[in-house]
Amino acid sequence: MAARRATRWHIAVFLAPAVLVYTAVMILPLFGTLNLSLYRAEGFVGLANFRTLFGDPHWSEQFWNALRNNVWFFIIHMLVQNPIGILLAALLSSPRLRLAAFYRTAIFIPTILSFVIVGFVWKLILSPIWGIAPSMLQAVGLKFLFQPFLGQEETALTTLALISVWQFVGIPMMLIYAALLSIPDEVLEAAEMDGITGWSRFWKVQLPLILPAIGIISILTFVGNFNAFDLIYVAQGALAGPNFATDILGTFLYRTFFGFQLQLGDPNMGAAIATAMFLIILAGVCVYLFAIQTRLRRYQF
Amino acid sequence: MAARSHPGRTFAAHAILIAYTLIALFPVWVIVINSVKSRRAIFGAPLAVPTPETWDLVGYTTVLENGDFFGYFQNSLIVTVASIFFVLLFGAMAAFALSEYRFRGNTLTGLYLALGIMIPIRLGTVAILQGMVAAGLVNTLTALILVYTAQGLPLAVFILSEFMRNVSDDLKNAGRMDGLSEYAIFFRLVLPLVRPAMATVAVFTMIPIWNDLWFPLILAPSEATKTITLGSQVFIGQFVTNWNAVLAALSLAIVPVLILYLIFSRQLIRGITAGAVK
Amino acid sequence: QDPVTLTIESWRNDDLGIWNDTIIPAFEASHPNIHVEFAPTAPAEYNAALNAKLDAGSAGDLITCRPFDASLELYNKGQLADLTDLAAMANFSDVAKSAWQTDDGAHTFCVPMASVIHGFIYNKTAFDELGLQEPTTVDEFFAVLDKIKEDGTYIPMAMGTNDQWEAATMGYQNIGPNYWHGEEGRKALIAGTQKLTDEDWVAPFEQLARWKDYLGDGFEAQTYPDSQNLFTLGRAAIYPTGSWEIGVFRPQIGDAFEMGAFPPPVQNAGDTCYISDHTDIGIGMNAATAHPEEAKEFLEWVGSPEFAQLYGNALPGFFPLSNAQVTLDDPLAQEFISWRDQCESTIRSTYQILSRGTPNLENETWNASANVIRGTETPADAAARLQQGLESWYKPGEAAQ
Amino acid sequence: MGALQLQGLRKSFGKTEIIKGVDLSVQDGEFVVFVGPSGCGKSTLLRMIAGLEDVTTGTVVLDGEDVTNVAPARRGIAMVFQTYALYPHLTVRDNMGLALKQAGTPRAEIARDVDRASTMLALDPYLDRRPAELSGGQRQRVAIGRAIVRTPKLFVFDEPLSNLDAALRVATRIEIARLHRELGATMIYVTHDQVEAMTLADRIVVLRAGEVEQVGAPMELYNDPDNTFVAGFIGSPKMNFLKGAALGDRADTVGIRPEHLAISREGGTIPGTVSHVEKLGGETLVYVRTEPHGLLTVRLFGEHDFAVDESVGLTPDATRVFRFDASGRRLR
Amino acid sequence: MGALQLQGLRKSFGKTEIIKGVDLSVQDGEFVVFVGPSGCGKSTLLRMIAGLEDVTTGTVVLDGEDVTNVAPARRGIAMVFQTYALYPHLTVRDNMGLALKQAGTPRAEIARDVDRASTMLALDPYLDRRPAELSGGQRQRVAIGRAIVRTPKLFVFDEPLSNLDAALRVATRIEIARLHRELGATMIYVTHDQVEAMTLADRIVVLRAGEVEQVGAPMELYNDPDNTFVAGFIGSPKMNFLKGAALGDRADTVGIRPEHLAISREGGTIPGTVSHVEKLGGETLVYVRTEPHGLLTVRLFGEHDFAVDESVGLTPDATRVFRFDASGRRLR
Ligand SMILES: Nc1ncnc2c1ncn2[C@@H]1O[C@H](COP(=O)(O)OP(=O)(O)OP(=O)(O)O)[C@@H](O)[C@H]1O
Ligand SMILES: Nc1ncnc2c1ncn2[C@@H]1O[C@H](COP(=O)(O)OP(=O)(O)OP(=O)(O)O)[C@@H](O)[C@H]1O
Ligand SMILES: [Mg+2]
Ligand SMILES: [Mg+2]
Repeated sequence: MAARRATRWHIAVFLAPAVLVYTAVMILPLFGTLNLSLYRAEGFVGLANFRTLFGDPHWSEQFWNALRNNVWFFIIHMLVQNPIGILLAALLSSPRLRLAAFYRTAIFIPTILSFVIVGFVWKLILSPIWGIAPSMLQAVGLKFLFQPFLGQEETALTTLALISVWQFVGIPMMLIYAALLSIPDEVLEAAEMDGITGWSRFWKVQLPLILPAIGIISILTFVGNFNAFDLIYVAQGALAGPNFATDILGTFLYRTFFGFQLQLGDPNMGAAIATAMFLIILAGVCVYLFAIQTRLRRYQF
Repeated sequence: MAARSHPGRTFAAHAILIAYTLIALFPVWVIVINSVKSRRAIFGAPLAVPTPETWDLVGYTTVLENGDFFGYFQNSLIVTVASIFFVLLFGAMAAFALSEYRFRGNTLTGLYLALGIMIPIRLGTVAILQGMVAAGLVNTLTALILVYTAQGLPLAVFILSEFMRNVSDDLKNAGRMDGLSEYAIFFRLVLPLVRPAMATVAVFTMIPIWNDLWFPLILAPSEATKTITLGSQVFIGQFVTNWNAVLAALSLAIVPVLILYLIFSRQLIRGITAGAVK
Repeated sequence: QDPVTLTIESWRNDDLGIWNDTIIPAFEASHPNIHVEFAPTAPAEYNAALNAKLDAGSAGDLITCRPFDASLELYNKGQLADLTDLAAMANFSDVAKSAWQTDDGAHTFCVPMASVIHGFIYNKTAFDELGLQEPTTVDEFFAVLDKIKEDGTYIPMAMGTNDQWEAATMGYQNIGPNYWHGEEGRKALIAGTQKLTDEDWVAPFEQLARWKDYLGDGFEAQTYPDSQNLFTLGRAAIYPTGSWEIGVFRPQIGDAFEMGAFPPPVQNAGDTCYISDHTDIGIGMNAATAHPEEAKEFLEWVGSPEFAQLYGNALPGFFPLSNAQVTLDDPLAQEFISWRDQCESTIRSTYQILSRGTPNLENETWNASANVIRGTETPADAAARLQQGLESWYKPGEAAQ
Repeated sequence: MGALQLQGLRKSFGKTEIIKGVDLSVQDGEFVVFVGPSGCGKSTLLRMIAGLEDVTTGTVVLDGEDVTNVAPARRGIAMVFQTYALYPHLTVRDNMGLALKQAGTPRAEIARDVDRASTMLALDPYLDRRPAELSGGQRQRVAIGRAIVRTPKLFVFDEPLSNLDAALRVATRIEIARLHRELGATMIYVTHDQVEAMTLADRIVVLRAGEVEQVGAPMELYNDPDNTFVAGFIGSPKMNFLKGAALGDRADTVGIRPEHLAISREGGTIPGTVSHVEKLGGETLVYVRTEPHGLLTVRLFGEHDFAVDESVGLTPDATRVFRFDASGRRLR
Repeated sequence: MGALQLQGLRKSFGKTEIIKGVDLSVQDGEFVVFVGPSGCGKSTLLRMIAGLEDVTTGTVVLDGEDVTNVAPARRGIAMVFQTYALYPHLTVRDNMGLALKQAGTPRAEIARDVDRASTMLALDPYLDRRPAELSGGQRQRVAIGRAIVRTPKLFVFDEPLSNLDAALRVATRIEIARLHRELGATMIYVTHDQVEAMTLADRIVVLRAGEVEQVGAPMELYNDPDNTFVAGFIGSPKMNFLKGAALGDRADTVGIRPEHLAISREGGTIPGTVSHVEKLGGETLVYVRTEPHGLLTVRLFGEHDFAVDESVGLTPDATRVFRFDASGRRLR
């Protein structure tokens, strides 16, 4: 609005609590930590840690490997988790669907579980020894399809990504569901009168209206995946086996920053990795904020 | 609406939903049945329903005997609920400022508030712990609430500001014409109308808090302030894990979150049925 | 006057009951002025959590010490107090103390508590059933494995590579000392006179590569608890392991079958045998504790024969490092400790000094051992990779980096 | 092609019954207008016909087929919503063309139909805007356009012209009439506007509180209302109701329309004083306070000057009075 | 208390200028009606007055104070929105009471004011419903009620009666007039309804495409329009425009209102054939096709029968014709 307007203190009041708590408890400590990336035990070293990270093959190989794995992890989520989430939300939002609340809750339950249990139960299910999956496959005569999925370099990462999808599909589902519900009934009724029902209603009317929500889940998936850590840590350990096939940036960072087994924590190199990750994620978020979000049309209902 | 649903399509919808529900619940089922079996039976036949021979509540009894589980529950609940409250309140306020007003630095503030989701907060542990030591907050629930509030804010702001953009301007303007201050518009009009989004954010915020092990371990490990997740860790040993107890403890730990989830998802539905007009 | 409370930081969740029920009451009975609390953390988080708390100043008074560098680092940062002058230190041999000393041996900062011994536990009932004897040489060992495999009732050996550390710790470090001649090889490696590519160091990998055929289906995805369960449920005949399992297995197996143990087989009959008798747990004092006197009082007690006796029997398989004569009740534990008399003892090859840099030799060894067992890397390649990684930062002779 | 029967239709929201048994038969090609006070259930009834609201009891028969449980999309009905219900994400052009596109109509044909409708509704300059950038009247026109392009067998319009200005209203009204003639489609139309109702309808259905009060051709209702409600509702300004007793009439209530009440400065059968004068240009409304009939309205053609508080006399046109009994029923 | 000056107001959306320099002075206590074709900027102008739309250039002065940059909440204006903008989560009662509650009015007083407004608007049975459960007209009444209870110094109404039925419309119109008299508040009112405009307004402002065409009292505009636009816009049905040349008149265009055109079966200065007859009850509209003037509308009082295609003659009332030049300007 016009520049002559009196200072709008309420904006500051609205922002202050969040900004204060967040700055004090999160940003200052975190940036204090990232700052460590410019130091070594002996003092300020400029970008030397980054030179090591990207120049020393030992470090850079691990970094690129983790990044590659991470990208794959993210792709699986985008291709599997989000479409399934959207599909489920679309089904759940059909008017007067019986048992909708039950389905919604049931599908959301995995999201509530702690990683410890998720890791345990999926290892139990996929275990070649205790064999829920093998015995079920055997029951349908597909035993030959079974492999020790978590133990093979080719399958471990994808398997973990799918487990993660299983666990978190509730999140896109909830967000999309909330977005779908905020579309006014009358618009959907108008579509119904126009003969636009079922899938075409979804594609032509609902989907365009929930694009901003889809944008949000995409960026949340991106950020979440590039920060992911727990599931892999719980299932495969900090060394993200087999042979680092499931190593993603989060596990690589954890191992480096906090140390693992005999490897001592190296906050400086850890901070360098964290900074690199941060920049990658920031770049992604900026692309979203400036290139995508501003182009998404929003509709007021 | 009875007249409006197609039997075929409804059937397909149910088929897909039931199929996915099975996929979602099967592992949960495995967890639950195994939590009431003896250790041998868990690994001997993980899929089997407990029989009189394998029925064993040792997990639950161990859990209840070991430490003050109800106290842990209570701590977890206090921390989770208080954190959600502050995340929602502060987050919604900031989201409102960002989505409603154009001011210089709007996008930058938004970006600043989003930075937090890009770096794992664990990295700031030492500085956070030092701060808490200095403030005398170690081994208090307040320390956890502060950290979780800060941790939950970025996501809350991000999601809520998107949803707040959908609230009709005419409506807010009607409020302004009615003499409502910006605060009143926020609290009386916008908050109730974004209730579904608030419920969603509450759920997202709640889960990592409830399941977090790290900050309780660092900031509040004392017996009086232990959370349920931290309490369950006792059973995870170096060489052997008491799976009966872990399964029992974590199965029990699902219940309160599930209840919270149900409460919030009701809000979600209620927010919707309050219904927007035009 | 109220008793002073001391808190112990530990990764030994498993021992919570033993401390609360046995050890602490025994201490408090003789030291009414001190109250002790045992506050364990899940082992995976222990190092990270402890470091954070020490940095911020909120850690407990007594710190359970990991062996070698992790604790040395804390000492160097001034977070662990120097305990060289503790009277009880006299009760420990230099080897026992070596895991918690500065490289020059001048300062000791933790009281040694326990070591663990590697070997093979087997299902004696199954062996009897199949008419098998404890193998003493590698050939006998594989002959036994072949027989079990042929019979088909049992999985010959319980081991998985999913968690990687089994392969390294219970495989490589278990059988390795027989090839590299224990302390001799280990010291030579540190001194730079031997390399990981030398025959003595590649050979253990070669043996590991042969294990693959005797492991259960899908061992690639088999985790450590899976292996434990395979053995305790009686589905596997042999279990390459460490002595700590004794306390774990006893209650789980109950009367289902009888266990036996044999030390790692030697190459040729009559060769000197070597065992890994690894110094694993110590306890030190937080330099910032508010009650140094009381903490030292406690540590003195931990160094005493009374503690050794209590601890060794409460935790069969964790062997006290004290010079004091300890009588162990558990026959299997007795069996393990008896190997100290027949064989030469050594500690794990990667623990001292060699895992100080990046790449970390211990972690690399986990990875390499798992790869070798899975057959995705040849023993020679694995050894070459380890050596190359080690050379990239380790210059023998300038040990203290 | 478009004949509609409603049989015993009822609808309740929770415990409140909103539609209380409606029977109605609409001929193929007929133009039926629903009128009635706000909240009487007109929109609800339309929505039940369209299939958007389920029927509590009763049946909807379209072209001889019971469609009570048929999905709205399959009934072949186009609807204009009172709240427009435009697709917010589509341009005006796409809003109008979506249904055709969905039906697989060739592009060129869609473009032609949309253009025709937009020209008719004066929407050409706005074809590429989105609903949020339109004025209220423009939105309403888009909603009408969306229904028109589909040429279905039955149209239902819910107050389609209420936000249009007079000129556009007349133009659109005439277009709808033309459309009706040309397509021969059946139309059901809700309006509050007397002129629309009188000029468009083949038959008017007067609803009150969920029930049909009277059905008939416009002039039939005007000249022959069944009861005071219909008499008062049809015709604007509203009919004057006089007390029969005071006039020496056998009827309880005597109705006389404002246009049938003569006013003069001297004489007249009912004396009164002028309370208020409204000059509308082409006509003048004089409100006269009388004893014991209260305020009566007189409608005069052209401009007339009356001073407030002037004494006047009113004379009803005896041939145009309606007589009602105490319950409001017409005495014929 | 409520005097308003608009000085050189302009407003652009992006590159399109919607309001193109409006100067207007509204007296304290005056009732001003904005009329104009759909999309001409009436709502936008109202929103600028209310402070909801920022002003591109120009100033809004309220009670002598420049409020151009004052927040809407502090201007003391009540507004009825064209889209109602009801609070969906609040009941009708709370929708109406919110402003008072916010102002700290005592409960009892709020209840009283809300009750009075709801009675006036016939909303009593709906006080505890939420907007989604109301009919279109009921929603509109709630929106009006919300403005009324606040008794501010300036009201702005955006087509407040468009969804109401005739009876309620008259009743509410009269209530608004009464309110205006009683409160002495200034009111600005947008409508498409000629009757509302003519009866309520002290002055009517005719807008076209963001500009003021003419401002004046209703009968002034009716009897003395400045140009063809105003002449055509005020009065319904619309004025007939005849070609001056064909009538032998010096003017380019001659305007004559439908009510000032006599029709007879024989004679008449302009011959034509009946194209269409609309009977509205109290009046009859006859559409006559003529050469070269096209379709002319004749408005007759009472009921009249004309057969389609019947030949008739039309005679303009010479005292009531308006003459315009080629650019549409009035020739006086
Ligand atoms: N946000 C916007 N962006 C672009 N153009 C707009 C926007 N809002 C309104 N307009 C345009 O401004 C013009 C004036 O709109 P306004 O709503 O003031 O019209 P109005 O006179 O109230 O019409 P109606 O009688 O139909 O309500 C219209 O042509 C409309 O399309
Ligand atoms: N969802 C609902 N729940 C409860 N009552 C409802 C609901 N929808 C409508 N009503 C009520 O049903 C009655 C009829 O509503 P409807 O919309 O059909 O009226 P209408 O005749 O179209 O009125 P208007 O002319 O004002 O648009 C109204 O009293 C309204 O309050
Ligand atoms: Mg309606
Ligand atoms: Mg408007």
